[in-house]
Amino acid sequence: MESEPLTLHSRKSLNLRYNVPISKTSRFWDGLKEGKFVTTKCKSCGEVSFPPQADCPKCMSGEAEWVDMGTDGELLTFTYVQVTPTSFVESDPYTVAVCRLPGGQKVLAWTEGLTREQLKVGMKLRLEARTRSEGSPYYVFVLR
Amino acid sequence: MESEPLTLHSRKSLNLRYNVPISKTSRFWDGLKEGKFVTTKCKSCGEVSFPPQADCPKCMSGEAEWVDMGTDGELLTFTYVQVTPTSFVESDPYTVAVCRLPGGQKVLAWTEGLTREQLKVGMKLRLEARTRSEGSPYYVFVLR
Amino acid sequence: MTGVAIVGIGHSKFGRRNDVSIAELAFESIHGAVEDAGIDKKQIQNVTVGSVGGWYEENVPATVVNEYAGLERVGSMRVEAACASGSAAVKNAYLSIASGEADIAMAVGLEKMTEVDTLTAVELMGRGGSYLWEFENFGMTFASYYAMFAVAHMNRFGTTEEDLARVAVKAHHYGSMNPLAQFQKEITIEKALSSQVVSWPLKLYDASPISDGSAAVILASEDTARKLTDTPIWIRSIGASSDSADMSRRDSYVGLGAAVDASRKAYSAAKIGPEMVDVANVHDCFTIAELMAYEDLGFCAKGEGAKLLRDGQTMIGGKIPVNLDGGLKAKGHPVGASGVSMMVEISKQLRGEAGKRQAPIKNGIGLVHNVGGTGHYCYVTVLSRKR
Amino acid sequence: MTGVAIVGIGHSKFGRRNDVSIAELAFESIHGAVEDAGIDKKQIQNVTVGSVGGWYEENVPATVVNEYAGLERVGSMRVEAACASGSAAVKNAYLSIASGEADIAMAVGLEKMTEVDTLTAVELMGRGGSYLWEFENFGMTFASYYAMFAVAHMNRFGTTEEDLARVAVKAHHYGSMNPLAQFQKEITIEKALSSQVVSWPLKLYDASPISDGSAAVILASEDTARKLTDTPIWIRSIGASSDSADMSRRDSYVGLGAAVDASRKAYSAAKIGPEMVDVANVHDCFTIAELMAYEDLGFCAKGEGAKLLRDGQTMIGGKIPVNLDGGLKAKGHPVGASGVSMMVEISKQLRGEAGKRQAPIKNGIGLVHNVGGTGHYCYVTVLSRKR
Ligand SMILES: [Zn+2]
Ligand SMILES: [Zn+2]
Repeated sequence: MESEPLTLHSRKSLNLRYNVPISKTSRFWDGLKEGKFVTTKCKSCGEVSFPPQADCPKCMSGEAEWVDMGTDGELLTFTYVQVTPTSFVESDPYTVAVCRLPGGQKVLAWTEGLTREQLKVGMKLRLEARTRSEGSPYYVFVLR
Repeated sequence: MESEPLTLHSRKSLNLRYNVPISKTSRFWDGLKEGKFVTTKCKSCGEVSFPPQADCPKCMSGEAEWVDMGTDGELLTFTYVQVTPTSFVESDPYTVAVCRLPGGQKVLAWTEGLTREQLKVGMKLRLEARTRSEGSPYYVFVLR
Repeated sequence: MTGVAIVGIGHSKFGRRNDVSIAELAFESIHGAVEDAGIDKKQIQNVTVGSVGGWYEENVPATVVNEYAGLERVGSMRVEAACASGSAAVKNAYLSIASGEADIAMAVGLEKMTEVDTLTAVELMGRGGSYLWEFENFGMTFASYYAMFAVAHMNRFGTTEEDLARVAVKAHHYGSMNPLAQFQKEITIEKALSSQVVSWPLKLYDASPISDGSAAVILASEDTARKLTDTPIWIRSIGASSDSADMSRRDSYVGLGAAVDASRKAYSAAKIGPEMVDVANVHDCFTIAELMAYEDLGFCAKGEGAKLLRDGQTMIGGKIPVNLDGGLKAKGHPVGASGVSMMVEISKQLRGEAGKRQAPIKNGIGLVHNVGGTGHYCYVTVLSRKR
Repeated sequence: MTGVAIVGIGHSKFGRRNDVSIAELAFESIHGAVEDAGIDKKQIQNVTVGSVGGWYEENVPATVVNEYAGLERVGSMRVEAACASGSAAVKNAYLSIASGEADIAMAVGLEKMTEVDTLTAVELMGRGGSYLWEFENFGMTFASYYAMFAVAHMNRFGTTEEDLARVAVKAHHYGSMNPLAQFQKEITIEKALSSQVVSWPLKLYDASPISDGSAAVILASEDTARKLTDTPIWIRSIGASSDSADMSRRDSYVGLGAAVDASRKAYSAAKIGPEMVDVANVHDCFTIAELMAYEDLGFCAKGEGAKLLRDGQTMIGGKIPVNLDGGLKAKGHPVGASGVSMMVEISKQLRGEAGKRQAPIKNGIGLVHNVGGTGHYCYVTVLSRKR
């Protein structure tokens, strides 16, 4: 039996935590706090984007308005995440779904109140806003 | 006065600490424990390398032997590090030197017992082995 | 324009390689490639290192690799295209020769993923999507992205968990013949199906492992290649394409748009069709990815990947043998190394040096399909015995 | 072989840009470059993103950038050559056109260093040497590496701290004329000399700042370039070289071997000498780096950098005006963006669009000198009004 090769466990740990700028899409997060789902629509060509973005990916115009994107989703695909990354080890395993909204935008989010066995491609789900105990908004899919 | 733009301080922190393999150069670290400084010499072409390496950077031979590289150094350049990285914030500011050893190898290490004002390019320093309280070996330059 | 050929190949053992540092690991294949090419390393003008990094301690890895191997004053850079970084490195080296800038160039694929613990490696991969919209709130992992493709494919085409397991069984079958593979043991469908669920419906045996490894190829211009070797393997074309970072912006979840586009570009530039390909390595980071690759590359119609496999058409003796080195699944998937490793395998196949896992070579054409991320990138490279 | 020209340039404001995400930041210069080139973005076949990363949240940044800008199905990769990543991106785009693979390609330089705190950014840069032999035990920072060059240069040639301060004063002088610069205020020698010591003898005003920023150039083949613009800026040559990662393996501490070699390659391929250069951007990550660059590039003899500066020869009206955009010191140094930013500045100078900081253009030749790490890499690019 070979012995384990010698390694040096570095004394120095690199801890990275990021300040992610969100001022150009803050309307989305603000909307969540009122239970609304809004995203960007290009004033020039009419392209609606999700995730929201201040500049149009189609025509590059920087003039966008915020529009309601609705909450009725159709389930396109999903998974049940059992092996979770370090940052999520304290979460219970979670189910993630991608749904298509009425305007064609697709959204990825956790489902809530549904087991993996209950999920079927094509079923109707609804986006709902949530707030974490520390105050940060997020969103989930629930049964419609 | 503009207000500070909105950022999201990510909830998730990425903590990276590495297991660095050192089995091919462990003789160097073992040598330190006895106060010796050894490095690799290619059996094929005679190239002496520092840092030590199992494969020859000159002729690519994988046959190396360990040779003593001495401890008498001549100071080539140095600096006094006042603004230290996150991992070293608990260290006092430190002086780092590069010295040339008798065989021509150059070594970078902290100096000990010398202020920045005492250091002069060309002066004679000596490599000495040290052991940290938790047991890990390292090395410094001191006045010869 | 000059032709560009692979004239030297090198490959380390893949696996948990905590016996070597990243530079020592890279050296194993660099040394192998230099010996195989029969050149002096001083002849190498450019070195491109494909590596994603984050899981090892070096932040500027290419120079660490060059220093250790004594490659001085070379033109050099690191390239990253997620898990297609190896193919991106080959493309960079290829362009340097095709443009006339260099005569001999090397691409090194390198990754060392086991210097951090497993769940941190999972996290680093999971952070490879669109961070804010996929990781921060929803903790996506690479397995969960591919699981979503699997669910969509199963739902639409009736692909089953058994079909996925069959991909793993094939991989381990050929991996058992590859002494450089991480796993060299046959497995059964039952074993694959009963392994731990990672992200449903994908299980441990649907996933390529976390690996350390390196691979290198040396490329030369036409005249030099002909002088150096009797078996130059010509790079006929490299098709590269890309897609959104964010899964929610994809058109489809039953295939990769970037792969369809990259293969179309590669076939067109090489003036061939998929039916001309004798042997291929496709990107099987997860079992579902191999089935989608069959379809995206045109080896079969969309939705018929599982059938192609069940019929044995992607085994030796079939229509198009795939991943005869064990694939990423059994050989290992040190992500930056994988694309270069695929080039090494297809070069061996086209040279006729693949031993007991040799495919019959009829048209003299092989293909490498290397996906980055969840289809963020795809590089398709056509290799050929003939210029 | 086809000529390759810069036909479009774009540049974001540099500085602390916590008002924009990395994709939004990249878009500022991509949009600018597309408008400047007068093309439809669909014409862009390859997008190479130069970025080091680690200080922002995206691990696979190129696709995030492409997605936001609506650049679909492009050939793409990220390249990294430490602080020369921008030049490496330009080289990759250049090769794709010179080889005939693409007709129009874009290089985007991008960095966002302020998403982590300052000392973590310092740490990430410090980890860019040879980790085990420089960082783990000795906590080297980028300033300390360059401080070692400064000490050796001062000792050997009598260069003084005042000479270093003069580099900063010149940088801030021209930075005050650049509306995209991070710092737009003149400073005095006294102010520079009395600033906080970072790593002796280097002080705060000897160091380029931690910055966010992006820059983009669009390259086109000869025929296309001539159709698109009356003022194509031709890439005459790119010389690339490298050196050890580890400072202890360097031959000299009074200059950068990679810079000498890269400039020799670039001059030779462009068939020019340093005396032909009308205007240059050199890599002044620290003040000492600019003085060494003068010497390594052959603008003066080794050891005479400080004299060249004192004599005003690197100002407008001098022999060879350098860093008229404020340099990395005043303009800012978002490391992956810097090389591309330099290309943008020299393109503006050669087009005659630099306004009040315009250099006189005699031979129509400009030069970009972009160093990665502590001399790990150097890329020297010769740009020209004439093909
Ligand atoms: Zn629009
Ligand atoms: Zn030797």
